[in-house]
Amino acid sequence: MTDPALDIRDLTIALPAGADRDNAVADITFSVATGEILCVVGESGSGKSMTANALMGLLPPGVGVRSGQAMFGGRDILALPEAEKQKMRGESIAMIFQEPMTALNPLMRIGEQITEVFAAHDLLNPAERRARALELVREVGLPDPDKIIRAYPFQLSGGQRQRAMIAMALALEPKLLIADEPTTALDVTTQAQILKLILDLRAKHGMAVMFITHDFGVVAEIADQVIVMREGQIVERGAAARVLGAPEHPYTRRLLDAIPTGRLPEARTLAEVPALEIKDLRKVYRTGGGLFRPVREVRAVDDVSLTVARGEVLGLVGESGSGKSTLGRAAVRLITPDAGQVLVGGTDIAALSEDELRKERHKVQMVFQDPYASLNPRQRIMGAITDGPIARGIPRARAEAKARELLEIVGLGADAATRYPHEFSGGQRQRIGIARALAMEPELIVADEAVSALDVSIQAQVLDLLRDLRSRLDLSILFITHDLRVAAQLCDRIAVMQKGKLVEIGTVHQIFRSPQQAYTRQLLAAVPGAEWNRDGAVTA
Amino acid sequence: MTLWKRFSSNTGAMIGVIILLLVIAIALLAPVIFPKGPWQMVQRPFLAPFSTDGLPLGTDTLGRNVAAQLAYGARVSLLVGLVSTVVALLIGVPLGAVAGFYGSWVDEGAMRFTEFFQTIPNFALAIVLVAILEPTLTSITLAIAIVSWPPVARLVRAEVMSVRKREFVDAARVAGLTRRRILVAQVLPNTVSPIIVMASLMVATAILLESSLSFLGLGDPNAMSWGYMIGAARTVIRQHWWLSFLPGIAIVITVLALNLIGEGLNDALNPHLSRKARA
Amino acid sequence: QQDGGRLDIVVQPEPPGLMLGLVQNGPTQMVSGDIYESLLRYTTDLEPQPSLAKSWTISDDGLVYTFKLQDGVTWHDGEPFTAADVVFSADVFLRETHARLRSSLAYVQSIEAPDDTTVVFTLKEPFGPFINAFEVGTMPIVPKHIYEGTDYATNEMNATPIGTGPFKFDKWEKGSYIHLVKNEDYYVEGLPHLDEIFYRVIPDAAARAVAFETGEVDVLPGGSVENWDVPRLTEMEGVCSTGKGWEFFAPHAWMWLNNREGPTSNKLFRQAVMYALDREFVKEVVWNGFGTVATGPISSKTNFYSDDVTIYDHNPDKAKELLAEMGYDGEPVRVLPLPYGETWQRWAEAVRQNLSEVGINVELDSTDVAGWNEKTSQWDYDMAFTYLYQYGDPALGVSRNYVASQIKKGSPWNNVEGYDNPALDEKWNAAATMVTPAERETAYAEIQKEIVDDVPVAWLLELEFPTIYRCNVKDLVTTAIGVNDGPRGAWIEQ
Amino acid sequence: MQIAIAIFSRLVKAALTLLAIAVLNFFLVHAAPGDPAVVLAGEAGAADEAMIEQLRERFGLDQPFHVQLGKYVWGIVQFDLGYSFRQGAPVSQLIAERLPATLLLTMTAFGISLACGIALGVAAAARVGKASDTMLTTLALLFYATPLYWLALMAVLVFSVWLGWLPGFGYETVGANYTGLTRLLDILKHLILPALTLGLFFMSVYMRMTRASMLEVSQLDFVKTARAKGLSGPAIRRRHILRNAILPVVTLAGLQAGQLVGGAVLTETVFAWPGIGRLMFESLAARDYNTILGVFIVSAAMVILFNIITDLVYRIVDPRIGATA
Ligand SMILES: Nc1ncnc2c1ncn2[C@@H]1O[C@H](COP(=O)(O)OP(=O)(O)OP(=O)(O)O)[C@@H](O)[C@H]1O
Ligand SMILES: Nc1ncnc2c1ncn2[C@@H]1O[C@H](COP(=O)(O)OP(=O)(O)OP(=O)(O)O)[C@@H](O)[C@H]1O
Ligand SMILES: [Mg+2]
Ligand SMILES: [Mg+2]
Repeated sequence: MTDPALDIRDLTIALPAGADRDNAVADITFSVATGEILCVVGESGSGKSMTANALMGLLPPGVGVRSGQAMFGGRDILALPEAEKQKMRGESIAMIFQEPMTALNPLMRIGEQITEVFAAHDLLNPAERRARALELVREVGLPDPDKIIRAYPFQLSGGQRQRAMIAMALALEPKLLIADEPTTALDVTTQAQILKLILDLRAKHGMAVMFITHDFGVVAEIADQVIVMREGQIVERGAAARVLGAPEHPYTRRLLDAIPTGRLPEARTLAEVPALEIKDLRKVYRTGGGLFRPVREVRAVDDVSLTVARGEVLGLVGESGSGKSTLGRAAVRLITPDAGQVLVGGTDIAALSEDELRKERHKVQMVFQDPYASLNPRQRIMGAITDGPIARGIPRARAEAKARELLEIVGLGADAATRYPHEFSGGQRQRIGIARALAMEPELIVADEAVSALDVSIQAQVLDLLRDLRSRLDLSILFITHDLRVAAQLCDRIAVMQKGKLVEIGTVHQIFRSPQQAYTRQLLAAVPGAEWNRDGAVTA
Repeated sequence: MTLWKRFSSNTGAMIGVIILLLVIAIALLAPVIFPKGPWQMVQRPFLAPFSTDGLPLGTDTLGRNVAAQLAYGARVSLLVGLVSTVVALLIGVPLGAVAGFYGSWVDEGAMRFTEFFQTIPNFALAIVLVAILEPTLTSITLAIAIVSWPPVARLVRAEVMSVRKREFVDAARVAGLTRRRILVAQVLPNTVSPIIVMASLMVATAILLESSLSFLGLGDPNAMSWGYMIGAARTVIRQHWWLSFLPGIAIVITVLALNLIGEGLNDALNPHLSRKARA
Repeated sequence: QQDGGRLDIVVQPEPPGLMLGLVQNGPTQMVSGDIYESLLRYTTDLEPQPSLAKSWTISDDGLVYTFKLQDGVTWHDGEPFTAADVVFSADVFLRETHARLRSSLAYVQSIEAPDDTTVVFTLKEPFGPFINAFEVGTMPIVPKHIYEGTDYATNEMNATPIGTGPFKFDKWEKGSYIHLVKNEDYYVEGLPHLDEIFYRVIPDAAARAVAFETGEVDVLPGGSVENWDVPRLTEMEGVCSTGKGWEFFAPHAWMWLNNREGPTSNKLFRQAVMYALDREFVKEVVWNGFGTVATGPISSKTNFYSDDVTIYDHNPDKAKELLAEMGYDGEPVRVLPLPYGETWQRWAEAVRQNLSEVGINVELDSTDVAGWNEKTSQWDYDMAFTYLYQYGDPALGVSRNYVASQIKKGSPWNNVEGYDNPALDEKWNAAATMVTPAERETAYAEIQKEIVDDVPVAWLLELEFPTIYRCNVKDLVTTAIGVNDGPRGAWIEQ
Repeated sequence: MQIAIAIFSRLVKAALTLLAIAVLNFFLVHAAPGDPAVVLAGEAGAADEAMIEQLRERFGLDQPFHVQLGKYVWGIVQFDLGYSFRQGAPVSQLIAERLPATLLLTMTAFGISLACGIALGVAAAARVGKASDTMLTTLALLFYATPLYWLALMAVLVFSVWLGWLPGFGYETVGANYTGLTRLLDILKHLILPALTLGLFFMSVYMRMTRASMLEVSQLDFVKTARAKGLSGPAIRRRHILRNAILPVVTLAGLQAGQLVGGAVLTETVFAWPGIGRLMFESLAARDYNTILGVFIVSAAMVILFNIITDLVYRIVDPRIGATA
């Protein structure tokens, strides 16, 4: 290790009384060298963000540094007075945040937000600031810099916003850049671009980077050094290749195990009988359109046809906004398509009236993305599961018995029924969501990003459950995801969508081994750490 | 339980609760403490507070017991405040809920209707309504309710619109529940927190509104209220200022208490805070 | 007497208009009494004085009234004033617009102007009170050259009234004030003394008191502040007050008792009400000692008053006895207060208290001025507060409240209680047309004795509205209508 | 261009709304018991059937209800608010005479309350949890809870009667015939007490709202971004938090500014301020239908006008609005 840019010793950050533990991090020691990328990985809540915030002097109220030092440029930055910290922020240490959607002031032009960095440190005159901002915008690869500078955040896509954030962070050429999960909210292709940008900039400016993530793919892509955190402690550290290749700590191993590997499952033979047939489906969203306003049209699903066979898991992938959810929601008739048919067991549910539909509802069920939002916080689990069957006319007692049984099946235990959603963790809630869907005895389940909101280890559990159910109950599943790795784990076939169109459909092996379309190839290439897996095998 | 814990750890809110309970107790016990009622002329007029035994707060322009008037006034003020709020909720919640849930022309119609009530200044509308219906406790309460419901409808509409977009509503639809059932059993229960907060503040506003109407001579002459007391005493404010001061203080304290409670509820129910506690 | 200066007088409420021929409500009379004039003025003893008429004679049979008019009178716009204006006003204009005058004009055979300065009124039959009909609010003389042949109500000149009076209209800032300026061409040498008058509109009674205290206004005409403020204000240094100036009106307050239905249709009940009321208390506490407890229909301030009647003192036991005798079953009665401010409200509360003490079930109705007019004129009440002016003579201001011919739905200024006593009706009518005052005196004494036993209404108080003013304002209240035409001779001591 | 179209469409909608309001109000006002003819006749101290009939005919009250309504609405369409028979003048003239005073009072109160409310709200939010914050919020709560008219009475008592500093009522010194600057100062002096009493209530509303909004916005992510840039606390509050926090305050203020115009009845009464609120109240007592309706329509127009202004302000402050439109 050469010349540590940042050297942290015995850092302990205290949490306020009543938090889940006493210290966000306890006695951690690590350093980052100039020009080096240090990846900090670990489960949610392990204290990654708190460490970063402590370095910036941006700890939330109630949370404070209890002990330890952080030597940076010869000074202990934790002990600086607030005015000094303020001067240091942006100038010597800069930070980018996870959510590009909310991390920018919605009411301020991008240019203004960049020039503000200079203003905050009393550097340059206004004209120079503008010129410099323009340069920065160009440097982070934003198209049409003159326009971007005058744009408001809402006029930019997520990736563009994240670039703008990076431009701001780089404005004063800091020695240390802290990135707190900067790509988690972006889709794969955009994520790949941002990672590349950070690597380029590191090479160009030679700054130290502390990169927080929970995605080992990302780690494999960019890390020089890695530290693994768990419940406020560093459990493992070392060079990236070593930690990924030969993890020592059981926790690291568990984390790596939970990662969906690039290895493809055995192909299965599929039944001939279709569970779901979608024919020439089209959905156009019209927004705006007041008395005198122009109507904006989005062709969310554009003439898509596909079939899901009984017992098959069909993966639906594509970047954000490609129409995956729209298709999935049309399949359960949460939205009414503009044209086309949705045949479930031979009935076109897209053409049914409200009342007829209610009778057919049970055939197709859905598991939703957000385990927090998809359960009514004011309803007990029993109610959530039995509402549907009872509405269908099943006697309450039988519905409840069935619900208990299902809760056992998804691994929660029957007594979960009397509790409220907030008493469960995310993964448990997603199991409840699955139980709810199963209670209707459906022929098909649409799972829209059903595991995206979950931590890797929990994700793995839910995927196991789905796989198990698939074989036990002979379910058909339309599995919507933006994560190709996950799709590879579970699906028999994969359909790729782009801008409302179905680009390609084929078995997992076909798609991964010999993709036909350029877009599919592009998507596969964008998967972080695509060329890496634990066994060193290259899948694409 | 945790809600109550969070609420009770808020000093301001607890002070509010205690004051309000006190006022309610006085209101309920008024006939016991002052069996003669508030209208009986018991002594010389304009006795100062603390000057005469048995008349702790003195007498008013006609020699009536001010303490008794305050106690009975609490009955009327609270009654008007509570009932008008309940009525306003009964109008505003269903209207806002239906508008927010069904959208399109139902929403458009409901909102135009609401807008109509919002274009006439509240107080002016209340005055006209009381004049039309003639001032009785019922008509005053009704008038206050009629001018207070539009914000409720708007709030409920906004809440319902945001809850409607939550995934559990989709889940209920997929489960085959009817729309009405979804609205009543799934959506509405999730809007109660802001409604409760708003209601506590509405009670306060209603008390102020009643007193303002009373001040303009549009009170019910058979109901002793705090506003009536101030209105009646303002003509002697120069000689006997306490006659308008005491009921004024009573209003201020009660409204203050309700506000403290409202803010306490707001803090306790605030989704931001509860989300933080969850993370 | 000194010339010059300005007077600020409170006017409450703001008058709806200033054309006195069209609008005769109190505030209009107060302001326009300086702009318009009639033929006569009256002393506080109700003696006629010259105004536009410099002299007059009444024939012995009481049928012919001949007026000689002042010389050199001009309208505010410079046009000469002549007898033709008087004939036009009385015979044409006011017959159409002035309901109260119309009932007096019913006795008039003809009105003629033999020459420019003489007007002759010839009556059909003698009408004793006719000499009291020439007060400015009763018979304002309006300019013929402006109104003849036009639609009076919408004549544009209504906004800028033209009279012959001592002051001219200058400006009306709606909601704030009305400004009158001295009529330099006034026909009485040396009058008026004042340069200008501001009539100030201040809607809140407390604010009016403050206005007086802070020196913003100089005169608070009767009724413009609440009674509780009167002692405080009059005790201030340099402040005077007078109860005079209301003799012509002699406001008389009572409660109509609905004679048609309900408990109030029972004479015993009505008598019980009279005994139940503590009118002394109201006078002392609610009216702060101002006024006199009324003994009957006629005010002690006007002619023909008699106190030889049954006196109803505060006697709850007697009231209870009477109620028991009639068998009152507790049927609730509604009391309608007069919506004229806190004093009246307190009064109603006191009445409710008095009545409930003897076991009468009372509920206060409440409404605003318009509602009060509606309810009383539609007879929708059990007991209703009111007060009426007597206009100097029982035949003008009293009998209309008790004779059956005046039972007319739609107006609150007649026999609203529905009292129907044909024997008495005859006596009222006879008394009006008797020629000598002595005859009338006995007739009215008899009427009073009888009617007081019947209690058609519950007489309450002869009201007194003290005028409060700064002592350096002199000679303001000299006539029977007080401030209404007082500024004509008023002056300010420097 | 887009804004122009938006405004135009809003105006069309507003006109229709106003017409609907006129009709509904017509029903409302005519539902009140009492008859303007009886009131007017009553005030004269004498009346008979014939005279009342005559008055009713003059007021057009003898016609069937739907004819009256039709005539009224037809008048409104032609921008004619009708004629006040009681006051013998066109309603538009009566309102025009009173409106400036009302606008002066309410806009001053509004301006003061908005400016001070926001300033104090920002100050309180910056010191959240400290003693000065507690003091400010308590004070605001107190003003919020105090009945307006009571405050007004007390203010007159103290500042006008006891201290003699300020005139306690009225619009200007009557008969002083001031002109130019002196007149302006005179009016301002009269304005202070009513504007302050009216303003205090709203000031506390805006302050509480600003404070809450500031605190809420300061939790948002972009504030952290701003801090990470090294901006100072005041700069963050001014440039980032306030700008975002002000939006809900603007919405509320827009709604209230319009309502204020017709809703200052109490203040106008206590301070003898010659505004339209009082005109409405007095006309109501006299059942001067056309005048009441006129005031209602004018104040409804004000509410709508202010809503449009609010939207425009919103567009300026929040660039996202214009884009989605
Ligand atoms: N404002 C706060 N007040 C109290 N405790 C907090 C606060 N923010 C976070 N914590 C707690 O601090 C601990 C560490 O949180 P931190 O945000 O650093 O986790 P993280 O590793 O960044 O997780 P994630 O991957 O979910 O972002 C957690 O136990 C969390 O509950
Ligand atoms: N309710 C709606 N109104 C208008 N446009 C919509 C609506 N829902 C989706 N869209 C648009 O339709 C397109 C497809 O959206 P959809 O949600 O189906 O994409 P997706 O593939 O599920 O994306 P993601 O991965 O982000 O969930 C997008 O451009 C989106 O903006
Ligand atoms: Mg984090
Ligand atoms: Mg989606």
